Amino acid sequence: MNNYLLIPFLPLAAFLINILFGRKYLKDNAHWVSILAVAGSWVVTVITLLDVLSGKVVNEDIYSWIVSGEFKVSVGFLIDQLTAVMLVVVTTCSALIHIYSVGYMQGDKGYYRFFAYLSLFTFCMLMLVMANNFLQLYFGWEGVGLCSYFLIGYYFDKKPASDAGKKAFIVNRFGDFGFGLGIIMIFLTFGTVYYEPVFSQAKVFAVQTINFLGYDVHLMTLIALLLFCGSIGKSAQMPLHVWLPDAMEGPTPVSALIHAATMVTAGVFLVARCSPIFSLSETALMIVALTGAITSLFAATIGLVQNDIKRIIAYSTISQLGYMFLAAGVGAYTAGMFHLYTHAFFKALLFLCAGSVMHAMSGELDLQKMGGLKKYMPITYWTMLFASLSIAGVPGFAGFFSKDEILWLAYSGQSPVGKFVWAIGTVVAFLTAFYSFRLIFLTFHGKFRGTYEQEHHLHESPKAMTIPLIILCIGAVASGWIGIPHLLGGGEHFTEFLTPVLGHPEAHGTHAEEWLVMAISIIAGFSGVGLAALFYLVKTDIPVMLAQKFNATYKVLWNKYYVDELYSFIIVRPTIWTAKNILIGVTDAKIIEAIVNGIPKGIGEFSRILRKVQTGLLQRYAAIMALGVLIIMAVMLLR
Amino acid sequence: MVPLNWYLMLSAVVFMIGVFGFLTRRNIIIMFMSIELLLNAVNISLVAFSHYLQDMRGQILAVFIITVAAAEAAIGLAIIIALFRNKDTVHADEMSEMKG
Amino acid sequence: MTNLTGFSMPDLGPVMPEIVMTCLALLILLADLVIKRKETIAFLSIVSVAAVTYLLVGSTGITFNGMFIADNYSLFFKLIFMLNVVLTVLISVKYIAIEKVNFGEYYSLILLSTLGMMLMASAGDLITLYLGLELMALSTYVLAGFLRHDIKSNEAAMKYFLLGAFASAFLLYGTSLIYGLTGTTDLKAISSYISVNGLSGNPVLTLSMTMFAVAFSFKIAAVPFHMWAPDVYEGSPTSITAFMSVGPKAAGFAVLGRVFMTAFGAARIEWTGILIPIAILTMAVGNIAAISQINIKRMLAYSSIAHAGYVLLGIIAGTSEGTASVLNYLFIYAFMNIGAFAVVIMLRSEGFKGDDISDYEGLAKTHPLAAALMLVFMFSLTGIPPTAGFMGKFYIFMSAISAGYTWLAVIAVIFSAISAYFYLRIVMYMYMKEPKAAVQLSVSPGIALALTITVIAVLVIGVLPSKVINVARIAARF
Amino acid sequence: MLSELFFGYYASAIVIFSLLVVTRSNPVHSVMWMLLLFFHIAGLYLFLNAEFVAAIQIIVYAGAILVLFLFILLFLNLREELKVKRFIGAWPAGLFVTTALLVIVLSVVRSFVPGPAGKYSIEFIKQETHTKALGKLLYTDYLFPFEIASLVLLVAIIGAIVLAKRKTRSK
Repeated sequence: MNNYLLIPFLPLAAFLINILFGRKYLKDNAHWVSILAVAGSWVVTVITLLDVLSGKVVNEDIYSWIVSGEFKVSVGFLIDQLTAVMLVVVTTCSALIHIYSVGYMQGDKGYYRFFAYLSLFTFCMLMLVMANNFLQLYFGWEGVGLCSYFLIGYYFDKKPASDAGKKAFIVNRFGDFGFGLGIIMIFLTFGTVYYEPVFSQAKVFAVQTINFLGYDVHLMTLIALLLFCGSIGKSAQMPLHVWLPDAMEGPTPVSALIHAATMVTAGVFLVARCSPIFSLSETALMIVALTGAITSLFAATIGLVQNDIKRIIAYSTISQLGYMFLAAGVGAYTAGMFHLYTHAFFKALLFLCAGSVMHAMSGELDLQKMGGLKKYMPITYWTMLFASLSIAGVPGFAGFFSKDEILWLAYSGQSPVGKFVWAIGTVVAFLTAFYSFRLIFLTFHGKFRGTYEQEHHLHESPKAMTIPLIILCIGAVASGWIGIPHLLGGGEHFTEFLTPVLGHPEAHGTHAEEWLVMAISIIAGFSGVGLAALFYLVKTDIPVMLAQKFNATYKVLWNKYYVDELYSFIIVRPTIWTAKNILIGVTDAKIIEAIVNGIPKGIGEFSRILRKVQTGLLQRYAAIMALGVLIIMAVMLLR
Repeated sequence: MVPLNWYLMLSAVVFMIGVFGFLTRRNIIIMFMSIELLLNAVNISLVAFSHYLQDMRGQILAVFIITVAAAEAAIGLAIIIALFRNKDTVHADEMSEMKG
Repeated sequence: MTNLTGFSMPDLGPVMPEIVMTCLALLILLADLVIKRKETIAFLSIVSVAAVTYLLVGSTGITFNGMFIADNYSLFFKLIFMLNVVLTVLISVKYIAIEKVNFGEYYSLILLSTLGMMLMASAGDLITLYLGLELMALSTYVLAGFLRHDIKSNEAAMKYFLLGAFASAFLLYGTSLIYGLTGTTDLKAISSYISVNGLSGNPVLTLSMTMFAVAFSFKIAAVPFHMWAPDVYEGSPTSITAFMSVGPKAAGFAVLGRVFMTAFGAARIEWTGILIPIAILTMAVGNIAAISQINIKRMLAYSSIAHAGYVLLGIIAGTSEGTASVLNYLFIYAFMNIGAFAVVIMLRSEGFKGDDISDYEGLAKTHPLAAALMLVFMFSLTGIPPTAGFMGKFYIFMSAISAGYTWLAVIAVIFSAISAYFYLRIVMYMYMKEPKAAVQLSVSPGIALALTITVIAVLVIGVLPSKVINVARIAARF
Repeated sequence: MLSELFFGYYASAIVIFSLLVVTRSNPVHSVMWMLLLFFHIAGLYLFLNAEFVAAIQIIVYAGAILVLFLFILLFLNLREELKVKRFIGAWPAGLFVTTALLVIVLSVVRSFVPGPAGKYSIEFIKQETHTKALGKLLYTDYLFPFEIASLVLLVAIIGAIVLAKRKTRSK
């Protein structure tokens, strides 16, 4: 029995205790159970990390759930460097956000339920990252999806919340369908669902093609793309990104934990985990890189004009996730993981700060009604400022190192689309800096634009909330320091650490080029911050003027490129229209009635007939038995 | 020497007469007597087999069947008494309290 | 004594559990004269069962010239029977007091009936098989009619008795034919005679197998020999309904498995031809007829018919994996079905029948714990993971698929999807409707213990199934 | 030839009495025909060299079981019973099923080939006497089923008492 087993099962225990005894016994003390459990997980994670650092990699089955012939489902764990990174991210964020929730959710009537779900989520996420086979991965994958659904719709009496929950669930279904098919394809190809044999044999099938829907398809490309479907859904990439901004209807700690730091990065983790498969298919990698690049640009431009504080951060999340896929797509899995790791800290921090602001503003989300909060809530201000500096890529902060590594490897790598995605990435870096600081300036600087009651109510958040902010802030600043490039005299320890699992990314470029790329990204970052300062601190009339001048563009951005409307137009409305006009109007009682109502009705009718046969008469029963004997004998002897 | 098949046919005929009685009579007691006919039919064939196979097993089974028939009769008639106390009938087709 | 030369006392080791069971059953019958508190009698029966269980493990072997076989296969079934007795006794104590039939004979009859089942599971000879079956059946007839003042119970006993006797006449006819054909009643000897003389396909053999299939189908309540089941389940005392739905059914499968796999092993193609249509019909009729029931005991009767259909798939598969899945399923079924009946029994109180499905309306509001337990059992009977019922079905279907009966497994899956309709209807009634009248639960320590055991078993086996299936795999080797 | 005639008489008597048993409207008559039937079956057993079984047939069946039946018939209101219909409405269906079954079974057993002969030949039994041979087997080789049969009888006693005794409710 290994102590790493405590990592997932402590949160599971917390979930069970809370759900069973929460309502009656624990009530307002429910958080203790969950926090202790997650903190315990964190401690064990640190121990495990030390083990992994000393070179100990675990890959073992703990329990065989189903064994039937070749088919085997078991609970097994793979603790390698990649898992260790994810464990650190998940348990750290989860522990801090559990603590933060104590302050944020105080007095909520479903207090125990909230913590139960949060712990269950942590458990599922840990099962996902610790799995050593695809089925367990799938279990965790669906589990986090389910928890996300519960938590988005946590305020289920609010209609937008329950709608958002359903939207997230349905949109993810599209992606998961592909993911499920991918796992089936893997089982059919390799005869197993375990990582180790699959990845070691993947090369054998490197040039194999299969006939798929009448076309000869490269097998590894097919599998990789099917798996990527799952990633697109879970990590909210185009075109399945629409659920994430709506998911902000959930409580803010949920947004921070699930929809920024952990669950949404599962897609990136999947690509990294399956890197041996992805690496065998140039096409698949190219699609991953382009999807990431385009998504990140697209989401960043939308982020420019939004006014809802949480939605801006949500679009920023989508954009940064795109960055990670961009990195994976050019073969720089380690850089993608590095960004995932730093991003978890500063993005969770951003959300928690937003939550703190909301707390002070009594739930207000509109940027235009804030301003000048700096003096009322200094801790929130400073931590959020650091987070923004980090995401903007200001040198020295965590985000700078990870972003720079991605851009450099995209530029210098061998990917055919490398230069293109580098260009996009640089533009996005500029946009990111701009909208992040627009948020800061509009929120904390200038004059307060809200109502009098709101102004009167402004206050710093309680300790339970600010302490996690400060801790996360340290991460947002310092977490990048373990990956300082050789160029700046660092050791690139992060890359070295992950190399055994993900391989070493190749870079073909001179030092001069590397300096150049870095300089460009720094300039992009600073100019973004500067422009934001100009627009929102100095000449505050410019944005309004611009919005009027480029009204059309502004409108497109404000309406998020009309994607929701597009989906509504091409999917939802035609479905409803067809339902209304063709199905109900034309074929009404004839076909649909017959199929939709007919089958249950037919079964019900049959059931009633069977009831009539059962008359209660003894002779009838005996006669049916005798008839049965007769028929069996006749059939058996006459055939 | 009478062929074995004759006995078997006799047994089959008696068995089926018993089945007929069981399927068609209304009176539970007669139905029960039909069951006894079934058992006797089986006994005829068992004893016949025993004779022709020169093996005692068939007769032993026949003895056991008679024993069990006696036990069955005791229980069956007790059930009929219990039923008769609650419901003043011995007609099986008047007992359909439960159906469907 | 000279006449008995050559006779030596057979080895009594393997039959020790049965001997002890007999003695204890008789002892309890006598104790009833002395002890007035019936709870003590119930407790004594559980103690006896524990003693027998203790003896069971480790006493294996073949004795009485092969008439009695105590192997792993029979051992597994006997464990199911022991479980069945314990759970039934636990849920009976309060119930038979409410029904005012609190007699000590009740417990002796349960033990004697179980003894009959044990003899069936161990029968190596058609004669012992018949006698064991009759011992079980006669005791069960009496138990079904135990509510002597209740017309429904009388009627149930009547129907069960007459149809049961009718079915055992077929068993005897089949026995006599196979005896005439092979000159023996020993299962192994029959098997070797059939394969040596190439009798597979012989019309008399087919006729005989049909008769056996009929008699065993009657015991397991497979269509079209199931007609007794709904009426008898409804009319019998609820505790006995629970007992009957597990014990005699499992015993029926025990003999079905042993006779068809051992004695008729050489004629496999033929008997699968008999059992496949029976299995399909059983699943179809059981699941569909259950939909329109309004009495929960009747609904559970049809449900138990449907489950017999699933289990038949494991027999049809004919492999040792198939047999293992049958054992596994019956073990799981004992827990989930008796658990469901335990909830049904709780609703029965002085002056309130509580066996209509509409009595469950709003149970979640008035008695949330009882509703939650019922929910678990209904989920398990439907086969929703992570309950044990899912595991049972999974292994059955997998064994059918690997034996080449994919189409049968598909049919079974379709019917088990239909079954969700009536199981989840109970859940819906409990959770989504308003309570009509105040339902009084008659809780007793016995029922509480039985429910605890069953619900834990259902959940634990659902999450950690490999222990049970591995034991079943060992037991499946004849 | 004599044996065939002998068999012919018994067989036809058995069939006719069986038919009478299931068709008489007066249950007392049915029981009486059954008594005759049992005697004839016993005769057939004697013809098959099974004296002990024949004796059991008379003693247990005729002596015990039929008396039980007669006893139960005392409950009935015979006058009433004679007036009502004796068959269910759908009896032709029952007749059809039975006939079809009979045809199938007859066609199968017509060409029956029995298994190998054992050691209990007529001479062997004559030498040892039938009852002794059967008894010896019953108490040695078939000791186990014999014990089970005793339990079956015990259950019958308990069951009959439980179901039929006067006091119907506990406490």
